[in-house]
Amino acid sequence: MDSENKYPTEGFKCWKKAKELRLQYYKNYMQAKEKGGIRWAGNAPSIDAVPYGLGDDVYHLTGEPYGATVAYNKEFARRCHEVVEAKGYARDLCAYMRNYWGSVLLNEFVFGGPFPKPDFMWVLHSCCSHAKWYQEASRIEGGIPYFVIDWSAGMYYKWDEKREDYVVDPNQEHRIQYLVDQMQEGIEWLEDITGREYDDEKLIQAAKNYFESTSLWAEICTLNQAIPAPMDEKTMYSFYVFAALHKAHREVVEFYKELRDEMRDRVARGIAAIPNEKARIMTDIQPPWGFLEIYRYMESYGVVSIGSFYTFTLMGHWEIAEDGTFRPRTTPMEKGIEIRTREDALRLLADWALGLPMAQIFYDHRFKSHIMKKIFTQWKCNGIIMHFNRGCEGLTLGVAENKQALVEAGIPVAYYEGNMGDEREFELATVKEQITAFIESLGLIK
Amino acid sequence: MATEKKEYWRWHEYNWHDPDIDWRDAEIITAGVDVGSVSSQAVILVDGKIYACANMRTGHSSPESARKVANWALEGTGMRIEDIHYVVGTGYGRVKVPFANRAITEIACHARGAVEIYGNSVRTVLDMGGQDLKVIRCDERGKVLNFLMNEKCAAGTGRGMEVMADLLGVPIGEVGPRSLQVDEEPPPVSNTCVLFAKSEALGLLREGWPTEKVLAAFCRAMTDRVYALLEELGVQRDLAITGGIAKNVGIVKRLERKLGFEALKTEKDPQLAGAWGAALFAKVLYQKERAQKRQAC
Amino acid sequence: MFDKFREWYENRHEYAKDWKEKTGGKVVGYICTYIPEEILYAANVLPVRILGGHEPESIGLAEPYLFGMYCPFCRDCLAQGLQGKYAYLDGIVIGQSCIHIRQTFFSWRQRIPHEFDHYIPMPMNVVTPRASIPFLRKELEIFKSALERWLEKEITDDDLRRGIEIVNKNRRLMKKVYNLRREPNPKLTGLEAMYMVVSSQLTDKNEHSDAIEEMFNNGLATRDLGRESSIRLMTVGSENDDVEFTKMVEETLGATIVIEDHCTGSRYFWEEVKLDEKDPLTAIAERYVTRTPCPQRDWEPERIRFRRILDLIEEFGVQGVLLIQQKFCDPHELDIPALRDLLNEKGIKNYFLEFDVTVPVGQFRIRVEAFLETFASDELFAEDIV
Amino acid sequence: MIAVGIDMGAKNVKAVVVRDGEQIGRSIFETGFDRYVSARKAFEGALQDADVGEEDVGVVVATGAGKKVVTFAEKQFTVMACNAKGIVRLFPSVRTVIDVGAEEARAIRLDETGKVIEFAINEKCAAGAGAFVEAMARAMEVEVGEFAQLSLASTKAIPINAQCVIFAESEVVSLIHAETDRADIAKAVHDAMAARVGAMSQRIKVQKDIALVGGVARNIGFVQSLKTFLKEDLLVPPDPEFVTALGAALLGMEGEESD
Ligand SMILES: Nc1ncnc2c1ncn2[C@@H]1O[C@H](COP(=O)(O)OP(=O)(O)O)[C@@H](O)[C@H]1O
Ligand SMILES: Nc1ncnc2c1ncn2[C@@H]1O[C@H](COP(=O)(O)OP(=O)(O)O)[C@@H](O)[C@H]1O
Ligand code: SF4
Ligand code: SF4
Ligand code: SF4
Repeated sequence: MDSENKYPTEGFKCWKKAKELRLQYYKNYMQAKEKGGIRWAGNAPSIDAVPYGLGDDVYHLTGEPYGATVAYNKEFARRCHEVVEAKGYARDLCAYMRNYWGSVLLNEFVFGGPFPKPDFMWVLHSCCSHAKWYQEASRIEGGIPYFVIDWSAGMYYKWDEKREDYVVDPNQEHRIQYLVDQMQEGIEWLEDITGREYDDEKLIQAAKNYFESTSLWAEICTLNQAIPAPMDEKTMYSFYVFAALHKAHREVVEFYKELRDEMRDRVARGIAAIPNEKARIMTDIQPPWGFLEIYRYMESYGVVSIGSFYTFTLMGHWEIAEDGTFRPRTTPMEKGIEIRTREDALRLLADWALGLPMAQIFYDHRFKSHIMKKIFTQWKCNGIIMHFNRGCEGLTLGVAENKQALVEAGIPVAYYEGNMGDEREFELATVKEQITAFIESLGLIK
Repeated sequence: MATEKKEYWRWHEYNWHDPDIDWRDAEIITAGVDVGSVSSQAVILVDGKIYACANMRTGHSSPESARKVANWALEGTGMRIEDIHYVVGTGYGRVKVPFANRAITEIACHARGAVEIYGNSVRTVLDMGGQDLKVIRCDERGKVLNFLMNEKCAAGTGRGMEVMADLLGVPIGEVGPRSLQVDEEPPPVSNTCVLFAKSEALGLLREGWPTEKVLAAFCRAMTDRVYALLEELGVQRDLAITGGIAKNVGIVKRLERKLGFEALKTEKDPQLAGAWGAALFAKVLYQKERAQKRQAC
Repeated sequence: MFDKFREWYENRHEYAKDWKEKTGGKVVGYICTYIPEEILYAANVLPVRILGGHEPESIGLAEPYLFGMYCPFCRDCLAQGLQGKYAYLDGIVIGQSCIHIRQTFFSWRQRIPHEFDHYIPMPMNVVTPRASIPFLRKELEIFKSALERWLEKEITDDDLRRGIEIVNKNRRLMKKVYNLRREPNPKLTGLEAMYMVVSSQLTDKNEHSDAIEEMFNNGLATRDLGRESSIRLMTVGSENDDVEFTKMVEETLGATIVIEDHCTGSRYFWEEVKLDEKDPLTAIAERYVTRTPCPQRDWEPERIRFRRILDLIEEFGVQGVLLIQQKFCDPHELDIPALRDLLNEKGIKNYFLEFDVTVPVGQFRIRVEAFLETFASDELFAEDIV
Repeated sequence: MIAVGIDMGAKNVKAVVVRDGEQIGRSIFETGFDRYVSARKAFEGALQDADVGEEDVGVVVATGAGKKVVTFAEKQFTVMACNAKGIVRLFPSVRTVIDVGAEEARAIRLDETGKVIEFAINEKCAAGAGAFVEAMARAMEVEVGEFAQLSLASTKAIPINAQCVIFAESEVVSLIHAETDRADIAKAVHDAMAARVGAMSQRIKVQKDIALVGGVARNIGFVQSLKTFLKEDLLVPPDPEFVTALGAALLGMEGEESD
């Protein structure tokens, strides 16, 4: 069926670099102590720009990408689950968290060697598990100090009847202040437990990196609106992770610039992710990491996943333009805002963090449904396949309602149940059958 | 569609009594009747010594099963239920033993019975029965200190094994030994749920797995579940296994391998533990009652 | 003596409808106990807590809106609403809580008709009050203004002080009743306490307080239930208003629940608002930030709630603890291993049970019975004595 | 033009022969160890029933979990697609079809042409399919058909809490022990299963008319319970277990004609 392969494809040039960077990231963390540096652990959304004020030799380990890496290693994951369950933890808890704890309890790092304990933990809380994850990690690791910043300060957006769209809620000042106050206290705490003097200049630079890298990621995603799509979602997973690893690091900014340029080039030359693109879908929520082959399976029918609310907005920062377009968020630097003091940086950080589209799902599922529809249209999709992920209670908040809303809007939607990090809750054959039925209903199998 | 099939799940039912004992000389006769979800046992003690017992399948009605199993144990002894001074009911149908003076949970009775059967070095009792798993921590007298029961999913219990036996046409007593006849341990089946297990087993057979290997995969999955429960409570040595599945070497051996030590062994029937423990409690309770009555007089 | 509370509990909807008719006032349903009822009382609005109905057959109604792995309690609550059982509510509010029950609120807001709704982003961080109290004060102000706009009337500081006093008084009285559970022969059962506390979330607190005072006038303090020899239990968990289970434990098995840590129990009312000379909204904000936290906001290394549980065990002479957890309830699941470790370390016997919309009383009976036997079974080992 | 649809179920293989859109033969065989053999048997049985020879067959379509072993089929479709196609042929007004087989259950919303719009399938746990009833009937030692019938005599609602089949079985056993009326137990089982299947169905937008297909649709006790749960009437075709195979044959036919 060669005639179906109408688009040229080629591998990503920066693929190799991505692999190296990722390896280096974990290596840096493992080896931080050898060079007298500091290492800390935290969740992916945690505001890592703040600890960067402690110096350039500060490295960290984000829990979710680590948990996902464990999930890839099914045998290791199975051992993690066993040891966690033996301690009496429930099986339905966040799979990343269980993979992480399991790794701690086994005292085995998935990349080899014993689990490298952090000096402290620095967390941003919104789903029920974030703070507790590290509270328990601290307990089982023998009392590692941790600091949690509450992110659940309410919705950043509000519905505007006239525009029939979401606009930024002007009632934001005290929410920003809430985060700023916590970060201020956090900085004192950081100084206290590390005995280091805090450097505001480093904070300011890191904050700028954070704004830039996360807006850049959104830009990269935006380039995937092209037909054929230059990047499939499975590849996207390998790239978006950098923002989840250390979004406030200069390295990530540089890498994302390179990737953005490559995407532009691919679009210009009409390079496709898959040669036989016939239909474009978007997905939802974390994929089952141990079974990414389902993406390849879809592609065998000419179905490419262009991304998802998840890959776009977990780490990417966006805004809604006057005309309703979902687009990369304008950074404070682009707006010409000068960041001079610690207070300046913290305020902007708080404002940026509160505005993350993904964070809005904690206050109203209608926001996500609305944005999903925007993505569906702007990225020229034909259908949506949702993963009802039993491994994450946080991002599944509202999924059932999202699905209802999308179906209401006449969008073809299918969903399957699974688990991002616990293969016992995933059945490949059943899921493939569901995907096939969906592709059939899109009229792609005759 | 239903053709007459051999019932492979049927485990051995029996009754027994000690012809050397003359119960008519006895001071205290007590009994324990364990009406489980799958099996029922009766143990008759004469002055604390085992005199008779029976082990059979539980029928539809608990009271009836209790009467049946007790009468079967007494068969040929000349003793009648009325001759027994004190009866303790235990197990699933414990409150439905019509002739019992008292009901005590199988958790307490199994621990007590395990110490009687295996000796007082027992600290952990694993009871693998028809529909549930229990892990019990006890002291040297068999007094329960702590326990866990499997909740949620009943996958991988005695009933499950019976279904497997039937499906694969392997008599239940041979499931264990045959599961050990593999050169290499296969991965555990992913779904131990009785219903799905069936199609999973069929799938494996279709893939060309020999029966032994399928059995091994099942026993392994079940062992993993048992092990997880043991780990959760924390195993203290010595370990005694009671209940019907104690007779399944496919699970016992694998469990021992995983634990790195052996469970206690016995010549006696571990399935009797509950009823035996109950009969022992009956003796104490009877003595107490008698002492109180005497005081009252 | 506690019949009135039982009646209110059983006829909660009739009560609320009657109240509306009688007073012409508005009734607001609330989800989660992190709701400043003081402000609603100040506005003469009746707050009633939305709870489940324990009917497995109606749970399916919530299925299209709630993800399968959210807790049964949040499904049960939503199913009640979808059935129209709460059609009399004029509004619904939530104080930011765990995300499962948040979904109940979100779906309710969208699918069940009402005039007024409000989401209070109750801070999760209660470890840094310096940041949380001013934040919450502002959010309470926003809530108050929203109410004022809806009701078209001003809520003054005096109103707020009155609201605070109504709720505080009820708290004080319930605590007084709870003190009677400390005695060697408790003056009330766990079931009675449950009826009292849950009904206080369903009725006008003025009336509820009167009913408690009446009990005292009728000799509550000198009652004899003859439970001095029964085993004293504590239950710990999220919400629990399972009558069947409680009856099984107290009536069939003869134990007595002398104290509990549930948000349908002591955790709901234990702390008062300390008004002093403060601005009332700040005082309210302080109360909610410093009250005994639910697990999902209990972030201190030595959890605040655990310290309190240990205190209660001591004060109420608890012999054993039943840990009750709603299936899939992440916040509590996240505390249970740590709590069990702590109790074991202190030598306090405990047993864990997982609850659903209704509990399998049969399966639970053997567990609880065996658990109780571990306290009482010494007589079974008295061979040497006789 | 003759097309044959073969539905490889977990418990039964069903085959339907269609000529020019009309069903002319069918056959059902228990799924044996060798599924290929079962498929052949059902296939040949259906041809015999239709009185046509193998050489007359234009196209063979396989569906169901074991569809891959039907090596003599030219085409494969998912069960969902076949369900939808089959039911609109029988009942053109149907917009939702609920299919309950031995181990799986699914709910499908379709349009007037029989195209799938949305579907849901039961997850993992077996407590919402035919095998559940079979296990419970076994616990009561009656045939499934009799068990189904029994339940109609009861008006009681006894909740079975356990969603797990095995726990449910022990609940049933304890109900038996408690000497609960057999009819009430049967109804309790069907109610419990209807609650699961019903809840699963409600994950899609259930639109009228609603049809129930699959072997379990023969279980009148379950049908009654599901009707009560959904508060809607259900259309049940005379041979509910053949609908999927019929749909498969029709889909095969359609493809051939357009070529
Ligand atoms: N001889 C045997 N060999 C292997 N397994 C056996 C044997 N006898 C009984 N079993 C297993 O034990 C189970 C019954 O266990 P039992 O402890 O008697 O159940 P319960 O007391 O819960 O009714 C049966 O389901 C079967 O799997
Ligand atoms: N006459 C009947 N009465 C009640 N149930 C029946 C009857 N016939 C079949 N069933 C049910 O139908 C199921 C088989 O359905 P079927 O659709 O053939 O399954 P599958 O396609 O999964 O093989 C059995 O599990 C049984 O419960
Ligand atoms: S949002 Fe999901 S992945 Fe993240 S901590 Fe919460 S449950 Fe885990
Ligand atoms: S705290 Fe637990 S029980 Fe309560 S609503 Fe949340 S998840 Fe459910
Ligand atoms: S998977 Fe099977 S054993 Fe597990 S809960 Fe479901 S029916 Fe029960």
